[in-house]
Amino acid sequence: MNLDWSESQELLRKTARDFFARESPPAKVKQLEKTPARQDPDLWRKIASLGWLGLPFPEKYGGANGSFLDLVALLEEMGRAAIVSPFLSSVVLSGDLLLKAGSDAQKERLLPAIANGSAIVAVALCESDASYAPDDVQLTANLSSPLEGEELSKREPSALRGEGASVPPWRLSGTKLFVLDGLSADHFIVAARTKPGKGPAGISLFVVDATSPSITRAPLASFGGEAQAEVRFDNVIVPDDALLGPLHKGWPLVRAYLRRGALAMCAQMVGGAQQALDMTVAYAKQRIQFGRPIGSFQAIQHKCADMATDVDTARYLTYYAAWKQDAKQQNALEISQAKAWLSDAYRRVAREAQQIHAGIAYVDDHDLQLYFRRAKAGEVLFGDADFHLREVASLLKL
Amino acid sequence: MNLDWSESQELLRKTARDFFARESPPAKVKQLEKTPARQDPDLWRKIASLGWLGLPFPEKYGGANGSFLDLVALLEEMGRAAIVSPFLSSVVLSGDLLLKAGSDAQKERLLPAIANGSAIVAVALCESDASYAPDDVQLTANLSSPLEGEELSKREPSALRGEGASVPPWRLSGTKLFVLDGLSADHFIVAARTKPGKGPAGISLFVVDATSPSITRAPLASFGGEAQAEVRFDNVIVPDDALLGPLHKGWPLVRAYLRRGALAMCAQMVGGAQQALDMTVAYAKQRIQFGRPIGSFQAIQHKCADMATDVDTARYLTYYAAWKQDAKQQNALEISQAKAWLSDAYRRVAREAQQIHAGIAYVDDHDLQLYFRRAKAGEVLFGDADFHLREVASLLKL
Amino acid sequence: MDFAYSKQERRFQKELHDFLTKEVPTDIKSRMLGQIESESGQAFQRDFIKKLIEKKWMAVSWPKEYGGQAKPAIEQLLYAWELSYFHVSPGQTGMSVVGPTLIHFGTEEQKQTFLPMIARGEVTFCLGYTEPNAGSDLASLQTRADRDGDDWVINGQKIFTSGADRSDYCWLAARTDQSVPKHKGISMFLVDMKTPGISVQPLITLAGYRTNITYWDNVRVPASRLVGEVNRGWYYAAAALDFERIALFPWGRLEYEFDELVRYCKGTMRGGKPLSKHPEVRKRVAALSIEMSAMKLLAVRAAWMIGRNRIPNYEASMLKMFATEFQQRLSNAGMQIAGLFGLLPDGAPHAALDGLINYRYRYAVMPTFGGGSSELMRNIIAQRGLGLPR
Amino acid sequence: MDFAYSKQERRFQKELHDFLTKEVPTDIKSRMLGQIESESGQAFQRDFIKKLIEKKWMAVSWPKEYGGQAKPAIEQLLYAWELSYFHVSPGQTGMSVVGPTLIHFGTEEQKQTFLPMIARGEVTFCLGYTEPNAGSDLASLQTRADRDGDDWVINGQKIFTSGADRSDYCWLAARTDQSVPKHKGISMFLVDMKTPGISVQPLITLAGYRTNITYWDNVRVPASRLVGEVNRGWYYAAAALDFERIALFPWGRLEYEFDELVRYCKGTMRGGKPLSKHPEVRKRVAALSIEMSAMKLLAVRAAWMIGRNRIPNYEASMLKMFATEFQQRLSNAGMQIAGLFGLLPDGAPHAALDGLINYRYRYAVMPTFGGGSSELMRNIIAQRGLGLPR
Repeated sequence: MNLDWSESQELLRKTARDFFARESPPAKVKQLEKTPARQDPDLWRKIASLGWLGLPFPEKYGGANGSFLDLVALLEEMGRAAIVSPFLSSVVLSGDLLLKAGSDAQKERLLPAIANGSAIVAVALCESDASYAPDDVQLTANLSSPLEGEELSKREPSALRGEGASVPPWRLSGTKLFVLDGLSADHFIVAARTKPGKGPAGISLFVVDATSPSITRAPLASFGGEAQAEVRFDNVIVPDDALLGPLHKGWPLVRAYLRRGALAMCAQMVGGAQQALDMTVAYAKQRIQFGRPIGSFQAIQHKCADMATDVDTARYLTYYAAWKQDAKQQNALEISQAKAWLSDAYRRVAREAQQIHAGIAYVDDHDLQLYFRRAKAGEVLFGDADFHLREVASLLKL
Repeated sequence: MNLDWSESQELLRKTARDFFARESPPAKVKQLEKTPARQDPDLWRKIASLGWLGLPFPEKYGGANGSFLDLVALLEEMGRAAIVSPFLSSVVLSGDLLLKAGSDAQKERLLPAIANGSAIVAVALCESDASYAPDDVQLTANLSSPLEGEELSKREPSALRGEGASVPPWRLSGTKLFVLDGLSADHFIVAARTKPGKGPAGISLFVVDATSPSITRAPLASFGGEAQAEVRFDNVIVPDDALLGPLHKGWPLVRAYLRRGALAMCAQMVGGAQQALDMTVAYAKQRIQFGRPIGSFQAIQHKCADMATDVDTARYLTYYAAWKQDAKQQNALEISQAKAWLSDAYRRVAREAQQIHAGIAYVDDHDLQLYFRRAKAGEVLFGDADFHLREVASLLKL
Repeated sequence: MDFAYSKQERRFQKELHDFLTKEVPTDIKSRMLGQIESESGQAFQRDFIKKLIEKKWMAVSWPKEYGGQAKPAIEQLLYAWELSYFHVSPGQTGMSVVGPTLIHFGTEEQKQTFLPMIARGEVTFCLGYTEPNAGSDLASLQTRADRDGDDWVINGQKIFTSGADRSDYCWLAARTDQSVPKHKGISMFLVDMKTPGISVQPLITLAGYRTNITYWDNVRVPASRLVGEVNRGWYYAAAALDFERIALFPWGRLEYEFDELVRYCKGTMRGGKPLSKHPEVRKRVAALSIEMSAMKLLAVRAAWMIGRNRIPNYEASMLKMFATEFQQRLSNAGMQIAGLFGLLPDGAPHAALDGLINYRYRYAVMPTFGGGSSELMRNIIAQRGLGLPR
Repeated sequence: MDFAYSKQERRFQKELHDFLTKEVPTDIKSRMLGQIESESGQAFQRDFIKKLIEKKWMAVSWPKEYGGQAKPAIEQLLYAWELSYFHVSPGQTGMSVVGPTLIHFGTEEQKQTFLPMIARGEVTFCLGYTEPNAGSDLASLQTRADRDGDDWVINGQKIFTSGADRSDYCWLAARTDQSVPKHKGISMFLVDMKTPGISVQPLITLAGYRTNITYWDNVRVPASRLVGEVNRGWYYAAAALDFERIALFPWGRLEYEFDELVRYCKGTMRGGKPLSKHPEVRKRVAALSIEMSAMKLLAVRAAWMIGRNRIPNYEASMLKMFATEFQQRLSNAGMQIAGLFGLLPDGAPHAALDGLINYRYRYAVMPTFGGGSSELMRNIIAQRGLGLPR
């Protein structure tokens, strides 16, 4: 048992905190939020130069072979600084999907590029329901029209027929919503229906060049600050080797993606909640009303105590789930517990932070609003409390 | 618009408060709770002599023709004094079922007896699920075995065949749980299945003599203080004229009973919550810790403010639903709103009252415990918050 | 006990409702987001005031001798409720704060100068109360007014002076006596916003609308514009605040938000069925409906007390606290029901209820501290209402 | 960061678990309701202590020279957790309060007299802290001890002296100096409960078990039974309380209650399907499972800090507050799930989980004020933990 960070993790935390304070102060974050793509190439290059974009990748792909807890350390500081970047999408999630399911060629092509910052990869999952349920995946991936006399049943893609065989490319049609970092992405990992229907069967993943002229992208200006986009695929032709992972059986990968995304969000949210608490405590100590610091009023003290309890419980639920990940233990339950808790806890913390700051933080450019808005977005992204409570109930075998 | 009680209602409230303070002080209530039947014949006689047992009945049945708000005034004082009596069962609910659905003979036989206190009538509804759902009614009422050669289909009861025809009696078999005032009752109104199955169809009500030797009763010592009983009907023979209301179509009467019970509970709960608040405020003013009355601490003040808000909102939700009842307006929505709110609000008030009283009220014979326990029982009786929230959603046509 | 509205009240309510349904276009209703602070919203409000004046509905609460309708408190509540349901609240500060205070405490000259203008909607006011170091502790305000000949000279800084950029006058609290305990040395002024020395700096809020910081640099105000008596300003402000909390807070907006949320739940498919058929959504909306009813009843109680000349003290605070906290729960529930679509503000494609849900979530942050924080309201309920010791 | 238990910790946990599963009969488990205070429960506990002594598991936390096992903090936590899961908590006051305090602060004679007896389970203690007018404000206690020759003479009244009727000694806080600020004049005594002048009056609690009022009328205690130094009692009590809050609070009981509730939900049909298939129940139980995990992690953190010789200050208070409030939410959820069946206490036919649910609901009232109220815990978190000013 050891609840301390390792020395190298402490160094990473400190480096990250100093770096973000210097390179991505709140004023800059707020400026960035006003741009459509919400991506700062300059900041991204600097992050890349620190080696963080390959943190979780094996060394052979230009990575640092870091643990999930290393990622947590970094994500927490990102959440604390409320930075806006495609780190989660590209490094934590797309990178992991490629590592898990990519062919050697896919990995060699994309992972080093992600790690050196030259490629941003984003996942396109949600559609009109935006519910993270398999039924929401309705974008179709069809094989190109059959050659004369050819039977469709023979037109299995090479993944099923062995390497080298060539088949006509896939055609993707549909609209994805809430594609995180969808405007800055160079590639998409797209969840598509390779068999029509509902439910988890028949869903496959494809790696798609985001610059295809048949792709249209538009920002969805989430008030949470994260870079959301609507992405239309209008009969986008992708080659057969774009298939990522098994044909028709991509949903388990999506589930893994959602879980990893939820846990990574938790780490960011812990950092953000801690920052909102720290700002509030500092304010309550210096703000004088009725001749006393407002932090001396019992009502304020008790609110702060509850906020601290939310932060501490959220922190350890997150660390525990992350530790299990590194220990290669089943942690779906712990992830859903942490995310369900944080979805509410961060919002509670941010809400009380606003109440204690009162008017001064109701001004649009007050730094606290970053956290108020991040808390609400974090609550919903990768499954809200209700979603994860249902998961918990199932995992408890209720 | 007038939110004051009328002069006569004010008189009723004051009379009731003085009467219960004198005749049913907390010490006496707690003694009564320790007896199996939880009914004090002496107190009952005194209440009868005040005319309150006929309060809602027409004058011709020995009643006072009171409004529902009159009842609310009285029930609120009963809740404030936390008295234990079959008033709710016998007067408010059974009396109303008889008025609504009883034959002239049934009304003439029972209502004056209820009003003068010589008969106590209790409703036997719940069974093994205790869920207030129609499926929970499984006690069977069968017509006695057919005569030789007689077809069952011809054996309709007189209610269907016109007056005067005679048929063999009904036989009731099954077990009822949570029969309020089941031990002190002289008669039961029993919900039974006259057609086997589930759902609301095929349920009929019967008025049954509680002293039948085929009826076995045992107390269910609810910690809430109310007089619950298990009542077994072992092939109890009841005459054809025991049928109350329409054959097979008794469920609407049960629904009306549940709604009226819920609203009457609300009135009692408002009185109890107010009393718990009053006790707590009084205690917080006189209890000194750290050299000050604890009521001067902001944490205590804010708890008390929340309690007062719970009480006031509960009070007006209840009065509004009751007023609509008297105004002959649909009030199913308002009743379910009030009961869902009170189920939580009274418990919150009682819980904070305990926390502010701390140790002293954790002693079993402290008066506050009456309210702590009543609050929990009241929460569940006649539908808990979840039950009534479902009702509200349906009534809002969601 | 009788919760029924009188025939006259019902008639007034119906008349209002019919008028508003006719006069307030649906597209304004559905796009009311921050409109009150927007240019187009302002233009609409100005036009709308003329129609209200035609209907003699501008100064419903005022005595007839000042151009009012002398409507009883319940009708005032109905008026405020209906107007706020339709998101029109013309001349709020003038009607609800300045007017009533002048009627009760103003000099004859002030009444004659200002009341007819207010009643005709010809003049707008901003409130100059809060300062950077005087929020909940308003009595510690430091903006000072020093007597100089026939004038008062005002120096200081105010914050959250909403509407300062487009108001004709400021209803300003300033310290006129430094030597007495803090709430005893405050006076209230009617300051023409064109007076030299006033500068206005915008502050954009979380909800997107504009408020201001105002700087007061040797602003000269004639002595005749000191309201009522010198050093009595604190009592005037307190009286106005009590009044404002009850009748004219825009609680009708919450009902509109609730109704729109219900419409959204019924009309939005999720997982193959309307949101309103999801058990979690049903439960949440049902619970909100109860709080909605409770809030209305608290509002009715306060108005009824005023109508009976009973002074609601803790009852007004309870209403304010409950309604504003309910508004947060309501808007939060809306966000939770809308999911990712709730993250999108007004103007973004796919925004839930055209961004209403998102706007309200951001807006609802403010009322629990603006106009008396929930913490202060709880202090008042405990001390004034329950008699707990300070 | 590493949440794994060491091999040794896991072995200890497994050994404990196997032992307890074998030694604690199911019917005690299922009928543990208030057993700790009942005759049969007491008899079981006495027998059980002998078995613990055989296993050398009685004084796991103490230094070896005092008959202990000197187990590290994490193993102490596992020990407390497992034992409380099985509802056996032998000699809690002696082991967790008296023993450690004597080890740190007692005189040599006190250590030699008491520690072996405690370690062998031969002596029981009650806590004499709270007085009718000294609850949260414990330092205002008025029971006095006056020096008279070689004795101290004690006069006063204590309340909530649980176990006073069957304990050998009272661990008594009394005022030995009236002239200094209140927490500076308190000393701690070991008082033989057979000493003349002590009378014990039962108080039955809401949960059904007995506690007591004790009256102290010229009770003579030899000076050698004043613990450590005179007037240092407040610091001893505070140190003991911090210790007690962490390791030996019976948090395992909550896990047992949660597990039993899950069993109830899975095994109880309602509306034609198990309760655990009702969406509302699933959501509620899932939420409880999260709080359960959070509580465990807070407990692990506190124990781990102690193991690293870091003193948990606000962390212990946070654990105590969170766990006791969770216990109320847990027992309340149990009652809500059980519905009418939850109203029935131990012994009533049809009682949910044989009355466990009802018992726990009544019991859970107490821990949020007993042993330091939630209000005090929040003060501590805010002031000691976050550095907010007093």
